[in-house]
Amino acid sequence: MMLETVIPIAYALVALAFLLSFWRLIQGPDAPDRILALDTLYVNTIALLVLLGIHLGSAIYFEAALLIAMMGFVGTVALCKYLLRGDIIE
Amino acid sequence: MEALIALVIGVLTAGGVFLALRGQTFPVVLGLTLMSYAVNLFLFVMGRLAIGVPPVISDAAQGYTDPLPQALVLTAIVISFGMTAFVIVLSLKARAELGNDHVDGHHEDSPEGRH
Amino acid sequence: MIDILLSLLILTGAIFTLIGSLGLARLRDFYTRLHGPTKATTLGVGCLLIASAVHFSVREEGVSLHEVLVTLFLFITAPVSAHLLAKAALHLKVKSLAALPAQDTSTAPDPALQRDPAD
Amino acid sequence: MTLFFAVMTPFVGAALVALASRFGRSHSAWAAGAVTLAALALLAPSAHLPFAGEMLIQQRDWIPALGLNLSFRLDGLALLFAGLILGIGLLIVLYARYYLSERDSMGRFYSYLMLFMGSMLGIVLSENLIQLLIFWELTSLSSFLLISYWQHREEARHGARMALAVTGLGGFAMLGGFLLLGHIVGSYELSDVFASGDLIREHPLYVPTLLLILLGVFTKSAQFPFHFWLPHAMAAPTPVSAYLHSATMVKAGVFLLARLWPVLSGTPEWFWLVSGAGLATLLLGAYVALFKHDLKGLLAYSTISHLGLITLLFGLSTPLAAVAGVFHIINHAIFKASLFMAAGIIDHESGTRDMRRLNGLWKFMPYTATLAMVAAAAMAGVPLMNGFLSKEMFFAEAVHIAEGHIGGWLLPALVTLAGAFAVAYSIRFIHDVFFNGEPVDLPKTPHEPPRWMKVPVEILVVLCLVVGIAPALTVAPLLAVAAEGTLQAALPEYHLALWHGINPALVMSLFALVGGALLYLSRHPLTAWHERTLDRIDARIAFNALQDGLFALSRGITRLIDTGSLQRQVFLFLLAALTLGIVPWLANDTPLTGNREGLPLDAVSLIAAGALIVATFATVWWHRQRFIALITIGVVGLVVSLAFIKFSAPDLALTQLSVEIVTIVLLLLALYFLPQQAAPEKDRGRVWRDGVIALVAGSGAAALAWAVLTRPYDTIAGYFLENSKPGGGGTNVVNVILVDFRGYDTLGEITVLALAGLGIVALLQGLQLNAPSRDAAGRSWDADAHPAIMATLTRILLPLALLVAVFILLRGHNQPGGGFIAGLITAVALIVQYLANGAAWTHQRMASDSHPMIAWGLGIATFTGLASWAFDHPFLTSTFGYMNWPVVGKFELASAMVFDLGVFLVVVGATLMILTGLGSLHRGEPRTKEAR
Amino acid sequence: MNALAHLPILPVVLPLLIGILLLALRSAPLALQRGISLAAALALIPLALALNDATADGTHLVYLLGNWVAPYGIVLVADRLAAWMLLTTALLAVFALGYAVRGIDTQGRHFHVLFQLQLFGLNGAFLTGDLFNLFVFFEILLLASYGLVLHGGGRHRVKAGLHYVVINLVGSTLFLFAVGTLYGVTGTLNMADLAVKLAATPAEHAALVQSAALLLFGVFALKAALLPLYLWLPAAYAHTSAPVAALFAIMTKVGAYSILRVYSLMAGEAAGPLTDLLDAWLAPLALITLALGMAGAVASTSLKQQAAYLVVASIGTLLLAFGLGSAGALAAGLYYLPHSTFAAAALFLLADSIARARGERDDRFESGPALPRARLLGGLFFIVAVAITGLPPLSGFLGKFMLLQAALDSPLLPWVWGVVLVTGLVSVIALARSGSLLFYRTYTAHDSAALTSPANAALAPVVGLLGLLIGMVIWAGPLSDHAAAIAAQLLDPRQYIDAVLGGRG
Amino acid sequence: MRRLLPHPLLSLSLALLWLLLVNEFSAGALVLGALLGWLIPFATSRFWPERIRIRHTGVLLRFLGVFFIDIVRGSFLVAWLILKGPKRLRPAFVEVPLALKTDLAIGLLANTISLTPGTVSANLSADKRTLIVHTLDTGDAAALVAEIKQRYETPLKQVFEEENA
Ligand code: NA
Ligand code: NA
Repeated sequence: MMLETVIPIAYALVALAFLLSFWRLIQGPDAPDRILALDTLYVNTIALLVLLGIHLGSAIYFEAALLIAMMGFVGTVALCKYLLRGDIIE
Repeated sequence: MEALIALVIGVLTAGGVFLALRGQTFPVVLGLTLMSYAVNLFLFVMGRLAIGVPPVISDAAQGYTDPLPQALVLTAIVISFGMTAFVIVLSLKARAELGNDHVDGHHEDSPEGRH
Repeated sequence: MIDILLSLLILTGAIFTLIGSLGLARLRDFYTRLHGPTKATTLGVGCLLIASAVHFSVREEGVSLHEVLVTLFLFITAPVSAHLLAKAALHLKVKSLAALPAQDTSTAPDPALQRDPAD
Repeated sequence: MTLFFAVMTPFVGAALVALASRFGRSHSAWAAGAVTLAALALLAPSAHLPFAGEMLIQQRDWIPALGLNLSFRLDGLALLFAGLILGIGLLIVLYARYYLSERDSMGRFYSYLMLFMGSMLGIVLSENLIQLLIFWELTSLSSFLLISYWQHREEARHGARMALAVTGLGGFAMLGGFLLLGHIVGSYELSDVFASGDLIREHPLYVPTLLLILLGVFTKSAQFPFHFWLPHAMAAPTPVSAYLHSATMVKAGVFLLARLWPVLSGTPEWFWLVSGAGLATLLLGAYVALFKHDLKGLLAYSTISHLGLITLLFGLSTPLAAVAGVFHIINHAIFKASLFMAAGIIDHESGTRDMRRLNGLWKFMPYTATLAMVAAAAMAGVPLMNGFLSKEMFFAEAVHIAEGHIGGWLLPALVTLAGAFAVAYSIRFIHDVFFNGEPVDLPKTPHEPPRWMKVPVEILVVLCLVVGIAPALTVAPLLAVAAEGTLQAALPEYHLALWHGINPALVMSLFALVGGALLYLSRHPLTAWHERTLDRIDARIAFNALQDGLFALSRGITRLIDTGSLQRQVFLFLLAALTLGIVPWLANDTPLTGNREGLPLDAVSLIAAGALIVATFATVWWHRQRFIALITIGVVGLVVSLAFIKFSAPDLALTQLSVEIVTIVLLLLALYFLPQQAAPEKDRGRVWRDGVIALVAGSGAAALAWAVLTRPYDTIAGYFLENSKPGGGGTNVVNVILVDFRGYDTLGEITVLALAGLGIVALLQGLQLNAPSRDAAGRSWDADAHPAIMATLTRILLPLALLVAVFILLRGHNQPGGGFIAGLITAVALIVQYLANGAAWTHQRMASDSHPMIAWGLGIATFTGLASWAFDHPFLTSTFGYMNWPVVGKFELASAMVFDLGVFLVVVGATLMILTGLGSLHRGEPRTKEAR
Repeated sequence: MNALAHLPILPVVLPLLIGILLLALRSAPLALQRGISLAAALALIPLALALNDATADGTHLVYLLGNWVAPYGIVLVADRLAAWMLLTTALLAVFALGYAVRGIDTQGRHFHVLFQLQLFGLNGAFLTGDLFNLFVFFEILLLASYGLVLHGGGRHRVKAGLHYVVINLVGSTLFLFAVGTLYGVTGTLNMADLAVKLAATPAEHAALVQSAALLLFGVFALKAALLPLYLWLPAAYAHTSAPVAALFAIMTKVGAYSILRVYSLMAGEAAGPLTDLLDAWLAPLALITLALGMAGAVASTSLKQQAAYLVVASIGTLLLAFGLGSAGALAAGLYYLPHSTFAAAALFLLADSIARARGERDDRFESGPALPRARLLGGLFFIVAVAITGLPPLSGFLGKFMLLQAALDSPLLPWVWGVVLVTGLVSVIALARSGSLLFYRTYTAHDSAALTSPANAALAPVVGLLGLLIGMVIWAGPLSDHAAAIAAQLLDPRQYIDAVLGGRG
Repeated sequence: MRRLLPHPLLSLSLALLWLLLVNEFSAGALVLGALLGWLIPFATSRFWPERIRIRHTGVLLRFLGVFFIDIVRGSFLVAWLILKGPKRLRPAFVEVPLALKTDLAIGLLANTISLTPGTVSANLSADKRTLIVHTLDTGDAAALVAEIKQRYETPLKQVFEEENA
């Protein structure tokens, strides 16, 4: 089956993406770089979850993906707002 | 895999412990957060590791993981969230009352950042 | 046939995801790094989500389209995030390969908009 | 229970007396007198029993299982003491009425006096040793109150505290002694104890028992080296001194010697300890008394000396010595009380007690002087006085005991020397005060005291004479029953008479009289020598040093341990935990690794774990650059969620993700008011130390996890999996556990969350913080408070997010989700509105007070639980059913879902409450122009 | 089910409901809120009495929450010990609350809600038969206590509160590690079931379960303020408001209770690898705690601080009794427990009145103005001091007497006697000094208007608590018999296990 | 009507999304979706008081087509640029003067720009008249501005802002 070869490759690619994003997060150099990297890590994680869902044939990972999309956004917004205004709820 | 999880728990605990021993409130809060990650993971894996067998009853399921630790961790997460929130606000209160962010209200260790 | 389509979608998705992160890692200033994750990664994950929708629609009875929701979500939020990040970077004067916009009106020290420094 | 009531009368009386003082000063004196008489009246009907050779024992159960009963005994010894306590007490009541001045509170004085009287009575009438001890301690407490009566005087406060400390020490020791005694005998009842004399003396615990009890006795009776508190207790009003320090409290110690004499005496240990202490005290007291310039000081040391004498007599262990001891108890009580009262009169009428100023008072108060002279003569042991008789018996016993021993002359010689000093200080008491020239600079012109102040002294002085002249007609029967009560056996042969012929005792008495006169004549050089040398040795200095040492040591220890440092507390706790966790592994040779098969490792897990580990290190590394640490800790949370997903725990992952973001928002809110960066730590040693303990703690946690994960286990989980659907009506077992099997946990958990919200609201009240006007790099903030693009687009997200929240809430019972996650999603969706549009804008659009939501949520959850009572089921019993509606079709309704709705509301309410509370912290209103 | 069948849950549900009600009524007139709060606290007394009565014959009332049988569902177990703790708590709560309603409750927000939920947490902890549920109720009572300890705010209070909160958060983490490990080995959480499974633990797990059980002990020791984990207590208790400090007199007892409950079940005589687990630890540590607590009491510079250290010392005494472990010692500890709770509460409440009466001198040990109503305050102080030092004739003496008597059979006898007797003496010396400084070494105030004369109503709770102590003396016979009965029940865990598992164990 | 059903379009979308969410197209799901589609906009109407009017549905559909194509195009372009290497890039900030007035339209434009080839909207001026756009690789700034205005702004203006449809 084709999927069985493709999915491991996809895993590898996404994992590599995850690593690269993480590298940027550690590397910086500026705060926006790190926030962007964290945001990207969230999206990479969604990709991993979708792959996991297809791989294991389970829909149970969907909500997690949905939530990551939502929460990742909120986190990014809050972090950026902090850089801009300090007071995030004013 | 078990060794990796144990390692992760160990690292989280170590990081949490180290930060919890710092002098300012903020790292202490971070430390408590790391510790709660550690203990949540720990409590969770007490049901042993299993992949692809969530505790949701269905005819197609090949097996189930132990649901009880999961329920316990959920409770623990919520509780530690409440606790963390409280300690964060308390650290602000302490900052206002003590004039600095040292857990003991000392001045010598904290030249007040750049505020 | 479906397998080929699925494989294609999955591979494309994974590759775009990777390229997005590659851009994040490789490019040389914050503003250029911003492009990769905003576009390539979003599309990559979009592809994977479509693959998932197709996969579950085919394998189980009934259509599985809830993945659309995640995609929708990402497409609404990714540009907002990017915008805020760029705005923050501009505010912080993060160094740029391109010349920074000459006079950013919104961040100009307009006395009426400034907070009282005494507080 | 007449004895019980007799003992209780003064205690109840104490309250009456205090009350009576409200109606007038002398009322309390009358009341005190009446109370004393009442107690006497209660005893009177039984007083004849000892004389008839009978003994009265009255018992009532109190704590029978512990051998602690209310039990009272009236035998000869008890009768003698009860008579002394109440009789002299009555005289003291009368005397004090005139002694106390206008400024002194009568009610308080008499009230304390009654407390003390009751306690003393309790001691002497107790049949149960522990009960005796209770009263014993009460005498310490009430005497503290009496000594400190003039509390504005420093010496009164110090004297009282010293007396309490020393007698308290004795009391605690005696408790130990009595416990041992009770342990040996198997009962605390004196009757049983008396029946076990041989058992006690031969028991291996005899010596510790004896030591502990003697410690109690010696401290109470001011025996060397615990004698020093007594002179300082003279700071009390003189009636107190006359009562406590002559007739009663100090006699409690010798009473106990007498009481336990039948079972404890007769061993070498007893002999040496008791007579040794007695002899030392006798000599020391007599010697020091001569050199005291304070009238009461002289009497105090004299008292010490006489107590030493009595102790010595009991120590000698012969029945005859014991009889002499009892006799001297009586005589000393009579003459010493009268002397104290005389001293009080002198003090009262002349304004000083300093014998260097008091001279020639004979001219001013001849009558008082006459009384004092008779009493002093009794103290000196002059023939025709009661003191002479018992001292004769004492000298005779000293000679008798010493006979046949090598160096046998030593004891008679020493006691004669003590006698000589007693004569000397007695002469001084009279000569120095009433004669010896003219008074020096007295505050008042002395005169005779009021009539009724003299009466008590007169009575006592008459007793001195009557007993001294005609002992057989007066004191003999009482002495006989008291001695019988002491010995708990037949009396030895003895003869009470003024004249026994010329014998060694008489010779010793003569030597003492003459020697005393000589000592007094040579008092000036002796005083000079004394003040140069021995006077400087003061046990009080040692006591004070000891007490100061105790305080200094305590402060030192406490400061050393309790530094008020949280870091130290956490450190100690971790150290304790590590010790507790590690010791079992050292004590057993349990293998760390079990024999369970594990899962294979995969690359993605490895990468994720690697990222988590690096992110953890990064968080630690950057904890001073706080914003960055927040980002790295975000990665940690993300990977933990991933692990939950990977290992089949979707509910956990969802929860962790939501909590993670709310926490980050919280931390950001807080960070705004905290320093953005912290200076590096100066103390490298601490960093290393913490690093090591962190490493050990981490290794410990990892080892624990490893040890469990490599071992197989049996679990109750199967029950949940089997019963989730049929019993709980849900297929998501985790959720069914949360809302059903362990719904009680969840009820508690949402209470915690509600409490967090409420606690935070309470904390935030009045809390205002200065908002920093610049960021960490010194830049002013961006002027755009609510970027338009974010504001607009996030509004679209609100309904979307709410839709998702409803979805998660409704499906929770059967699929991953539930009230908690749904609540967090809702809260986050609303928080985003705050982030994008500001608090003012958002509050125009929704209720800003979350209290009702929390109350509703908790209420719904609790009432769902209570509803099961209506169906005769325990709290939180759930029910579910399947509905079939037209169009809609079949769907499930479960009470657990209602419970989950309660959870949802609490989560939303509490989270909003916390976040918005934090968001409105900065001082005053924001000064930026509102965008809209 | 009849009404009696729901009895075990009532002391838990009642304060929860009242807490919710008070939350809903937060804007209602203050008098109404106070009335409801007080009435609810009062109502706990008959409930607790009923539970004591129902369990007096040795019955274990087992309440199956959600109607799930043990060990699967959570059960409440009311036995003699639980009922005893509930009664102590209820009595204490009434007096603490009675003091608070005189104005302290309005110094911050939500006092009554927090107070009721604190009772919810306490009662829940005493009744639960499930180890994880014990954790949950620990957290409830802790979070409520965080709110209460900080009630009113102020520099010292906030600092002490911060320390209290953080150290307890670390403690909670350890709790979870320990519970997790126990579950990981035995697969169960019900304490009775745990006892059965642990007793059957094979030797190859010995160190693992011992380790977990000892970690759990560490958590309880922290709550109980056992050496070296008591450092949070003095500042927290000394700096919080008086009624809260008074209520907190029971907080350390929760730790002591847990030690008793958990280890009487899990580490008794036939407990496999856990047999007599705590023997090597508890009594020696308790002895040092007693000594160091007393050192702190001596070194204290203010009355509240001294009271706090005396609490540490009393916990030393209490845990010493539990550590000796014999029937007699347990009974002594169980009799001493309410005594030390009430005595400490009385001292905290009285200290507050004294501090107010002394104006700006507060409760510091330094010469101050002559107090208004000095006789009354001084008299009460004297009695409270007698109680707390364990002098006759009050219940503290009887408790210590029982303990010393019980120690006669212990190999630690010389240590127990030495430390208990010497610290007893030291406490007398320390309190005599305090009383002397506060009441005797006074001067006439220039501005006596600045001094607050204590109202009768403020002293009534102190008198009431002293009344309880006197009651404990008068009825010492039946009470000590009951304490012995509790001890006997604890020493026979089989009864508990059978009652909970109904033969399934 | 306006108060009872404040956002019919939103209600419809939500009902549709509900079906997607539950991944089930049963009558029950439809009923519940409709209910929520009504309830949620009703409950949140205060957050979104003004009603969104869509004037030219045709224009909107055409715009959406362009938009989706451009997303794909943009992604490929960015991917190519990333792979080509960082040194070849010619990044620049470009100011786009805005004709749009409403926040919603401006927001949609900014989002569109960020998702489409080589551009990210970086900042909106305080007066909302200028949008600063960062481009990854551009030769002619004016051409880019023109393209943005023509391709995205004009249709958006027609759909959301033009009076008298
Ligand atoms: Na003279
Ligand atoms: Na769930």
